[in-house]
Amino acid sequence: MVQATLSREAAPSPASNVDTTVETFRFMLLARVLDEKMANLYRAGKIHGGVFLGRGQEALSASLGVSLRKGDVFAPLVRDTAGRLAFGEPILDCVRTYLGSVLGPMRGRDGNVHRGRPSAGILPMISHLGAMISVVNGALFAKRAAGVQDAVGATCLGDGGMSTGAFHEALNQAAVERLPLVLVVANNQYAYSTPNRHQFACTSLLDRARGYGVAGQAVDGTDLTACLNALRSAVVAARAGQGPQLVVASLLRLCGHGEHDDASYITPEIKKSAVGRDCIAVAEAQLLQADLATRPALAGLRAECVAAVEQAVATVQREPAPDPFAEQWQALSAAHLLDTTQES
Amino acid sequence: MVQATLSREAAPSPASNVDTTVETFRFMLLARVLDEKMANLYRAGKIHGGVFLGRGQEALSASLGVSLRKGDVFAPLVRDTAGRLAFGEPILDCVRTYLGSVLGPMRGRDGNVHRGRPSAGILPMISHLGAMISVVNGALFAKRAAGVQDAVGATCLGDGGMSTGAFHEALNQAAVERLPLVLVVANNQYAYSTPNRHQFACTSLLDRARGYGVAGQAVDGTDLTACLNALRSAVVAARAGQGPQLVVASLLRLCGHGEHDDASYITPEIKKSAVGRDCIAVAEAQLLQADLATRPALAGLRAECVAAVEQAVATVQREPAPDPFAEQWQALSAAHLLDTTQES
Amino acid sequence: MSITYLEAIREAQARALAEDPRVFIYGEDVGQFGGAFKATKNLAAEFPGRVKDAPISEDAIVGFAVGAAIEGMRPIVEMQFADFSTVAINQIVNQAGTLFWRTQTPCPIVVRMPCGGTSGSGPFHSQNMEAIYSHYPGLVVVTPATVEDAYSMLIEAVALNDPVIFCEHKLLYYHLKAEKLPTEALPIGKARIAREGRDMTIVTYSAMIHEALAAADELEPEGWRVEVVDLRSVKPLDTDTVMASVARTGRLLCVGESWPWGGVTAEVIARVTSEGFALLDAPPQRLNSKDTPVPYHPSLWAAHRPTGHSIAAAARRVLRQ
Amino acid sequence: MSITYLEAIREAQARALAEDPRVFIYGEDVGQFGGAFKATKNLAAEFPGRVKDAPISEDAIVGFAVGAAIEGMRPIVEMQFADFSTVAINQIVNQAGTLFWRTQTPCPIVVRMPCGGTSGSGPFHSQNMEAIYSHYPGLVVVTPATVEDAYSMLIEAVALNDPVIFCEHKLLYYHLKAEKLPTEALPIGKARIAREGRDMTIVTYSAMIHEALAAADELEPEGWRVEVVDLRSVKPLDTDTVMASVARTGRLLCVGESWPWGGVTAEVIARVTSEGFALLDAPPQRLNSKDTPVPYHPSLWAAHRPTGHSIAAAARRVLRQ
Ligand SMILES: Cc1ncc(C[n+]2csc(CCOP(=O)(O)OP(=O)(O)O)c2C)c(N)n1
Ligand SMILES: Cc1ncc(C[n+]2csc(CCOP(=O)(O)OP(=O)(O)O)c2C)c(N)n1
Ligand SMILES: [Mg+2]
Ligand SMILES: [Mg+2]
Repeated sequence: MVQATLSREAAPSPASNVDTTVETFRFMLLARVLDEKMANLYRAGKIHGGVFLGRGQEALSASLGVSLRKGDVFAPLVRDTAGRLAFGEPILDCVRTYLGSVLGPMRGRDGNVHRGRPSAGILPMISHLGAMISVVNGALFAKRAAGVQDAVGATCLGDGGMSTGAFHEALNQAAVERLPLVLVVANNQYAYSTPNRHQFACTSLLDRARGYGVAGQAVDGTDLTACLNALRSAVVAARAGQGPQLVVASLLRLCGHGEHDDASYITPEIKKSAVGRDCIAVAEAQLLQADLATRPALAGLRAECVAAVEQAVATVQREPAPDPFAEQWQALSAAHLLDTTQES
Repeated sequence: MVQATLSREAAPSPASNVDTTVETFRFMLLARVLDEKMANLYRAGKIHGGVFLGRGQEALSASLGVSLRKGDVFAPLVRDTAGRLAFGEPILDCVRTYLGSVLGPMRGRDGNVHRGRPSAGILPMISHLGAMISVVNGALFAKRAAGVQDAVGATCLGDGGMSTGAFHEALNQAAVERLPLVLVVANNQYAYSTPNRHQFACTSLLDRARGYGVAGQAVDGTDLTACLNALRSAVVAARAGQGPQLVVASLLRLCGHGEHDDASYITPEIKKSAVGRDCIAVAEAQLLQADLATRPALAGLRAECVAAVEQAVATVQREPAPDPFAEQWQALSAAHLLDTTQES
Repeated sequence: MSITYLEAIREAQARALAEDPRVFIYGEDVGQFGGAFKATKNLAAEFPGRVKDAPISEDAIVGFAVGAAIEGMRPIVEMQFADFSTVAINQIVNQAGTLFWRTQTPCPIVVRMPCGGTSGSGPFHSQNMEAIYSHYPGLVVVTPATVEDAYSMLIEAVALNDPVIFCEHKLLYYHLKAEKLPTEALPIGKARIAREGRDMTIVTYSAMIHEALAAADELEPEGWRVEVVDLRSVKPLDTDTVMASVARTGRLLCVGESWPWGGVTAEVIARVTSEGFALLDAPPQRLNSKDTPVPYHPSLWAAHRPTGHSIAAAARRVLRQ
Repeated sequence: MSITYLEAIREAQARALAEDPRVFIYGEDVGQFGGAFKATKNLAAEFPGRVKDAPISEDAIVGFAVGAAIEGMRPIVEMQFADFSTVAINQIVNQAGTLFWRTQTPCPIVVRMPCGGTSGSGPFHSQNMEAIYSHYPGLVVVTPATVEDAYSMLIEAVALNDPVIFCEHKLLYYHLKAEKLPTEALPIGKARIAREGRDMTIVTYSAMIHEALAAADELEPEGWRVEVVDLRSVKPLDTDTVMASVARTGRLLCVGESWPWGGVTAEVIARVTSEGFALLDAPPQRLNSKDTPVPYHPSLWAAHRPTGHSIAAAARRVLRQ
């Protein structure tokens, strides 16, 4: 029952900080292993299209995921494998989407990181950066209109995504409506190849919070304990009706933009700097230090993650690909309104 | 030679504050009179489409116009009659555009506030709010690339326009490129009927400056002296290479959104508050107080403005309307690339 | 009593709000002010909290509507002018238009777009964008030409589980009147014979219906009986009704107010010629606006778009072939 | 030596930069990195300060280019993918597309759009937007299908005084090769006979040219000689060349990779039937992609767009009528 151990449902409700830290680490590790497996499959030519990893961002992402709960809305971004798992997305959803299985939530129609299950509160991202924030706003408005007072909506963005008009319009909208939005910005120093200095000119992206009239926190994105504190307090504040919460984390993408990219533009200096630390290593040290884990236990955990991922991949590899002849080529729910011509 | 007195070319170069204040006031008054004339023509059914006034915003707008100089770029917005005149736009350009004269800069193709002369540094606005800022950025980049080091670019925006994605992308772009952009925000409390509280949630729109890493100033938009100081210093700073300058003025639109709108949504309280002061009255008091003008001189100035405007209107009313048969229906400069079908 | 096209739009929204608690309206100045054209007049007072003023953020407005729709609501978005939907187009085509196909989650939003030229409105307050939205998959695009359709199609649009682009024509707002609101209506997806004839078919939609009817009037004394087909919805496009009309008349002119390249008129002709080539006794023709931005001055504006006279002239050419 | 479609695009930009000091390149990751597809590889180093990385701000990127063009420069903008131009569309159609008409000031910008589907790219990295930009006035829209055209049309696009939407097809980037760069070329606005035939005409453009040529190959052993017309630019559209081909063959199939409603195929058929009805011996037909977002999985993707086989099948239907 490896799978069960790792799934959200089976995890103990976070009664204490201690439990949560370990639980969060588990999701970080699982995400790292899952990401690595996807990268391996990519290198083996088993994946069509790109593979995008959250390597180096797991502490931040998992901390968000564990801070949310059922009934919340989550619109993860490219590097949120950890947050997705922590929020309850099954490993299978990831693998099935990457491999295009017809049994996955996107049934082969969309791929890689563009997966979600709206009915479970996971909104599937479109590629256009910044575009999901206002969608989360609308979902939160609907929940409020339905009398649900304590649901939170969270979504993630990069340093580059902060330059989009969509981000600006949506954060301002959330502030005007005083919605319980948690916007997590992973400043990983680069947007694809573009360094921060070509992306913005403010001292810190956190400086933007005030211009929207929203609360803001900075956090060291390589530090699990710091991330957990920041994200939990942000989610609590949003849930308590304190309006949108902006969290800006500093960290480094420890991989290419996608697996096709060797990221040779990332300077050695920045790799060696504080943001370049691997959050998994940092978290392991924290767990050992605080006697929350032993080395053998950590090794066991990793083995457990590997087994879970391997099992999921083995399962999906036996699943059918979509059949174009069985496919419903239908972009509207109302079949009688489909526009048909002779050719089709 | 009333026309000459009022045109920018004939005005003395602003050698002293005193001269500039009087000169700026002259443009304010001229703009007020010109706007009023357009409103009268609208009420008389002489203007097709809307008429949009700068009533209450003349001090701010004129202060910007006089602070710029030839070689600068200016993309005025809806309420910038004063700034246009001060920058050197002939009265005739305004009247011809409103009346659709074929001799105007837009030749009847575009109307009212959508006028400009790119070759003279006046960029004609498109309606979509926020869209002109990045265009000014590009013009400034081109000037810099051509070795022109001291040209400034200015454009205006309202409290509502600040909510557009276009604004965000463009101000950030200007900051990253460290362009000599002066962005003047007229917070006139409403965007059409929408009050500030439905538009943004920050304490002051000036709070946004820091998030872009640009300099910012707040100014009382009803106070000519304050506006002149703020705008001149902003333009000087931009010209000196200090990067984009954001100026946020507080004032009130003393008219409808357009002349079709009675603005009944503007509350009496706000009309009676400090932002509700008429900048023309405030400026007159300042001029009298400082012995820069006498009441008869002010009356004379107004009469001069009226005469200039009446003369322009009389001229334009005799001018030909565009002839659809003579019209070149051609949206490309390359005639050989026009796409023609039988119908056309 | 008589009711205008604009009032019908207001009444449809009032009814939708009254009958379905999931409906709300979101857009710039739609609240207390009642909208730039007064299409939501008094609705904020009648339905407190359900008619919401938005910041000037078209992208976020549509995104918000999609999010609310995912959670089961039925938002009606008002664009202040269709032209401004260019800054919302990404959310419309890539978010709303793909949601059902990607996730099987329906996206019941209506985006109301005040479309079309009026004299003096110029390049940025006159556009017709139905072709843009029809080209993308996943959207229903409707173009009511009558007071009755404005009402019934808006009611139906709100009830549909798919995103609907509701192109309402500004020129019809105040002038077009009906005696009363309809109690029954053709469904979205069905075209209508606006005038019967036997000599040729003019296919058009939205405000151009009235120009086409004027052209038909103009041609009547010359002995021509012109049939006018009102498409009502341009996507889906009711090819059957068009084809049946062309089968009767053998001649086709398609008229649109938008630009000539592509668009509804090209689509109609492509369908009729590929699926009903043998029905045609003469080459099909089209008439659109000129291929420039929409001009401001009334004399240019009137020459830029098809009118009763220019349609009649084009029809004569079709009839003579 | 051989050169790819992508390299030709790079070489054209290198030449434009070298020959005209007014040219610069602006877009996300185009600088040191050389662009997501490496279309600007090494250019930043070769032309310091003239190949600029932009923030992720497509609206501001295009606005910036327009401003620079007003001041006499000749910007080349790279969209990272055509799909992302939805958030720049307002600046493209309403700013760049209206500038000349409104002010007589030319707007010489080129917007490079990596278009079209590749397997595994999904709904948001595969779109073809030529129909959207062609519908709006004021833009030239080109769709090179060959290495030679990619090179010569980009050179010409930069030299033109009007905004050009340069639709380059990602599927051709690496696979399509030529021996060398061309020294002379057809101008923009002229279509090309890609293959001569006498039995029917297939009109298409961009990557679909190669599918159409494959279809022609497939039909040859069956005794059919299919002519293939490469439109090269879809706006303006070279009706004369199309019509001349149809005059020879009497049969027409239009093929496009984009969605079925409207678009290039509808426009071509509308022109041919309204202006050359009598030339046709059979109903003209079209073949486009399916009316859904572009799917991710290779098996769905291959079924979504026309292919050599599906074009051949459609062509057989045309030939048999
Ligand atoms: C509007 C838009 N423009 C361009 C892209 C292409 N794109 C995808 S990811 C990316 C870089 C994103 O950088 P950042 O937001 O910092 O996130 P990171 O990849 O660093 O996590 C770009 C340019 C996009 N997805 N959306
Ligand atoms: C993108 C966009 N959306 C909507 C409009 C319609 N519109 C024109 S002016 C206006 C209000 C502008 O308010 P503000 O920016 O505060 O300027 P003000 O009119 O108060 O000077 C609106 C909504 C527009 N021009 N552009
Ligand atoms: Mg980043
Ligand atoms: Mg305002």
